[in-house]
Amino acid sequence: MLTEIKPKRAPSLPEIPAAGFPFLRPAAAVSALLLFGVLWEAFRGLPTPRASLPNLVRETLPLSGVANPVTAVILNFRSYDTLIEIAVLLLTVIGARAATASAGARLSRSVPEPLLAAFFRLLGPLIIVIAGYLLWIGKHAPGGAFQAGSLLGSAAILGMFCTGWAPPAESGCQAAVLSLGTILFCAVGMGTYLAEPNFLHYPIPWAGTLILVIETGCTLSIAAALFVLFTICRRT
Amino acid sequence: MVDSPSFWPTAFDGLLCLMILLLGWRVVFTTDLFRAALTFFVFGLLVSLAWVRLQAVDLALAEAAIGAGLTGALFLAALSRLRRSSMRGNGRASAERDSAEGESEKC
Amino acid sequence: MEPSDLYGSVGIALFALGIYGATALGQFMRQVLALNVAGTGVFMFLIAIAHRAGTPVPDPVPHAMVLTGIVVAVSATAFILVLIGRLRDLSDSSSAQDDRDD
Amino acid sequence: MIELAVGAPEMALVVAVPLLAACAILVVRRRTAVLGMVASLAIAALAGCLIWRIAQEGPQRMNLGGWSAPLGITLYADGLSGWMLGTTALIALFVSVYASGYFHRNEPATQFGGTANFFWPLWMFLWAALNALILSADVFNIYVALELLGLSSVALVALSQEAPAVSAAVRYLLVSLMGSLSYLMGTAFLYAGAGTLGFKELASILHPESFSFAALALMSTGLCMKSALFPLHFWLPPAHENAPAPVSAALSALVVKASFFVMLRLWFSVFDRVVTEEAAMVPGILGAAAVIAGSVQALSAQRLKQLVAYSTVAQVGYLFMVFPLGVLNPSSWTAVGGALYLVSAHACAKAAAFMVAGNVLRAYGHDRIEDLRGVVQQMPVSMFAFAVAGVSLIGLPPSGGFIAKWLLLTAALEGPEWGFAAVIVAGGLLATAYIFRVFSRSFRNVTDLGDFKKIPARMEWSALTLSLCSMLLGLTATHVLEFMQAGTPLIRVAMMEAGP
Repeated sequence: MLTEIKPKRAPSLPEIPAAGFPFLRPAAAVSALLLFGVLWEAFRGLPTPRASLPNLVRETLPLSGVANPVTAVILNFRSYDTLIEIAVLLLTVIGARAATASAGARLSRSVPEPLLAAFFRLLGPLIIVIAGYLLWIGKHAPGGAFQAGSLLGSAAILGMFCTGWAPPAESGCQAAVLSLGTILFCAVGMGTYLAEPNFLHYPIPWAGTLILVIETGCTLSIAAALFVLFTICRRT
Repeated sequence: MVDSPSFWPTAFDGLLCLMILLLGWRVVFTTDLFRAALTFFVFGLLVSLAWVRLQAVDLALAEAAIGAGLTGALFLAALSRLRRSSMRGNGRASAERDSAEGESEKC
Repeated sequence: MEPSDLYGSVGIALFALGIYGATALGQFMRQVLALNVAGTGVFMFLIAIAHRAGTPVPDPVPHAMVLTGIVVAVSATAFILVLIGRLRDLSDSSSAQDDRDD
Repeated sequence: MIELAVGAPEMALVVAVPLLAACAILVVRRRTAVLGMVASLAIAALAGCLIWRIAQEGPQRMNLGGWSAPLGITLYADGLSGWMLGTTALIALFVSVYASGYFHRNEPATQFGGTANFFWPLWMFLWAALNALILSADVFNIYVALELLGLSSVALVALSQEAPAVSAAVRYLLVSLMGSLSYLMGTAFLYAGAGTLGFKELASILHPESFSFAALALMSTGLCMKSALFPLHFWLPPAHENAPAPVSAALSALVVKASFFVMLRLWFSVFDRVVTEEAAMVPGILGAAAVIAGSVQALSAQRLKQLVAYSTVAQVGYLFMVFPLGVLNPSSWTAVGGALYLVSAHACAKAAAFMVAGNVLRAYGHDRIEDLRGVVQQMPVSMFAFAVAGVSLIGLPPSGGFIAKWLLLTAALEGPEWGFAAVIVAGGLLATAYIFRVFSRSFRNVTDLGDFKKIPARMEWSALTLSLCSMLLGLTATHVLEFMQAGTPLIRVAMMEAGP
């Protein structure tokens, strides 16, 4: 394995505080109650809300390229957060892979049921259409890359159970799909330097298109990441 | 009181909050992990219902799909995996329970 | 009582409950479940805040924060579940190794 | 008011380039070490450009997406961020060099062909997260960056796939997630009360109110968990001890400092008007306790890596003394300068120490301190590096550690809190004891030297270079302190000076 050779029977696995500290539970219970009390007091004592930022979002919405304020915040006003978040998702897949790299890559294949498989053959395309619709509608109404991506990911998981379909082995192609969202995001961010002096600064007439491009990439990456994480979680 | 227009919504909110708290409590304090995971799934669905009440439909959608559905599925997958692994583990004669064994108990 | 006050308080309660579980419980899996409960509490609090803003449409900024948070939470949960499963395998095989050596 | 130059492209590139590099390495899947080294050089060069710009033009601000602060996210870089960024780049570059030897495919201990390939993308994610944290001026963006940092650190700890490492990784991840949640709840309270997330806007709105105290407590607790401040440090030694050596070096040198830096920013700028002297005593006293407790545990450590890991717990303690020292003495720059100096000096020294520990482990197959006899004969370069790093950890002149502790000591003696001065001196004595414990064994000459395996030269030389850097820091103190003060409108001291 990877690290240094350790003495057989590793010296002692790190002690957890739960084992060593006899009053842990009562102490934790008292602190949790205290936490609740203090936070509740603070919540009750909140000043009247300032509506300045929501109003600012509403006023700037026409410049963002989309009509759904949440999508505007996620993919335009605070798109940098989303870039890092997509990177987090990719990172957890890589981390999960790295942690199981030396484990046998056996996946207990589900036995395909003919009835379920037929059912999925009907359901599968429908789910893909719905996901595409969610992605598209995100510009105007509730929906968007995250909902569409998670739906696609769940569809893939369902398909795995229904049809006994085995996920493709690790490859450069699979890695490309996983990192598509991050790559597109960074590329668009750096590309906008050509037009504007800021990272991720979409030129206003292009904003809607660029957001849709990024969202499509993110949908695929989110679906792939969630599906791969699930298969690694299930692996024996 | 019952006639006031805000009675039924408020009563619904109160009931929903009570159920969410109760289920959250069960998730934390149930010792059976399978039941805890299932409870977490129902808990997530109720939470997404609460978010619809708070006018956050897209988040309710995401919570139902990701927070409840996918997280619940992940827990169940991980649990069935742990169970399989412990069945293999119990098959062999382990005379002494050393630290590594203690570790696997902790999972 | 406004719904946002009610749900905000529930969010705080879930947060405290989850933090208690994550510190006091002895099993990794239960700690992870408790952390998920705490996370849901934080999200619920944020959505209550958005509702509280007093505008006709809820404030979209906390909504964006929650959407980001949900994805981060599920990926972190999946990762830790993979690690826990791996730990189980490793400790099983290392004690099996010891049995063979003895 | 200081004029801010707008939109230095390097500010976003130091985050985007490592992310793209990680993706490229994942997709190409071949020659990962070469790609990783090229990317490391590029990121370090970008960081260098940004630092040059700060030194020439003053602080930099970038409104990402073209949206200014309440609506969008702002990146901000002043002397302090530049200093952190430079430290990160220096250490990370040498960690890359070291790792290219450690994970080399010709290494006989390399049954890990597959996993070594995972090191480089994860390492790029870690570097991106560090840069993002240092430059961010938005409380929620910091939450996302903290998650990226925590998850990539955990993934790197678990890389070895051995039971102790994976177990440490699970505990680390649990603590890290709990810390992030606590931080996020604090952010929620801040937003609920102030209606904005940007540093500058928050600093002008926040007053001593119940919600700002709640936010301060929640965020600080979360960050202290991630920095392993004393009672919350239990996860650190196992994680840093069982990780592969280059990972331990990066975690101890950089990762714990990043969350400390965020806390420093929050306390001295965002919450500037909220923090009280009583509140500032809490992290200070915990830090003092950490110095003593960490050093004592380092004294009784059985293995070299364990000793170095406990030493980190102690050194993090010094950092947190800056809160009482800075708050009690608001007009003085000394404490903040000392803490930032310690961040860099300790980062160089600790990275070098972990690299040496990794070399010993690789060469002998163990790192039990009792059995280190004769190491100096066989690994003179490594042990010299350890000696130099030890001098800086103890804080003897002319090392960077000396300057840092001298500044902290001066700050402690200026105010009424001389107790902290006593702890600083005691910590130095204890550090002397645990460093010399290693040398009393390793200098012993023996004739039968046991199994010894040669290790790549770059693993020894990168340790030596870093330890010499920690020494060099002691000689350039005046320039460094001047650079750090380059326009710090976010820091309390500068606010006081700029005020009427």
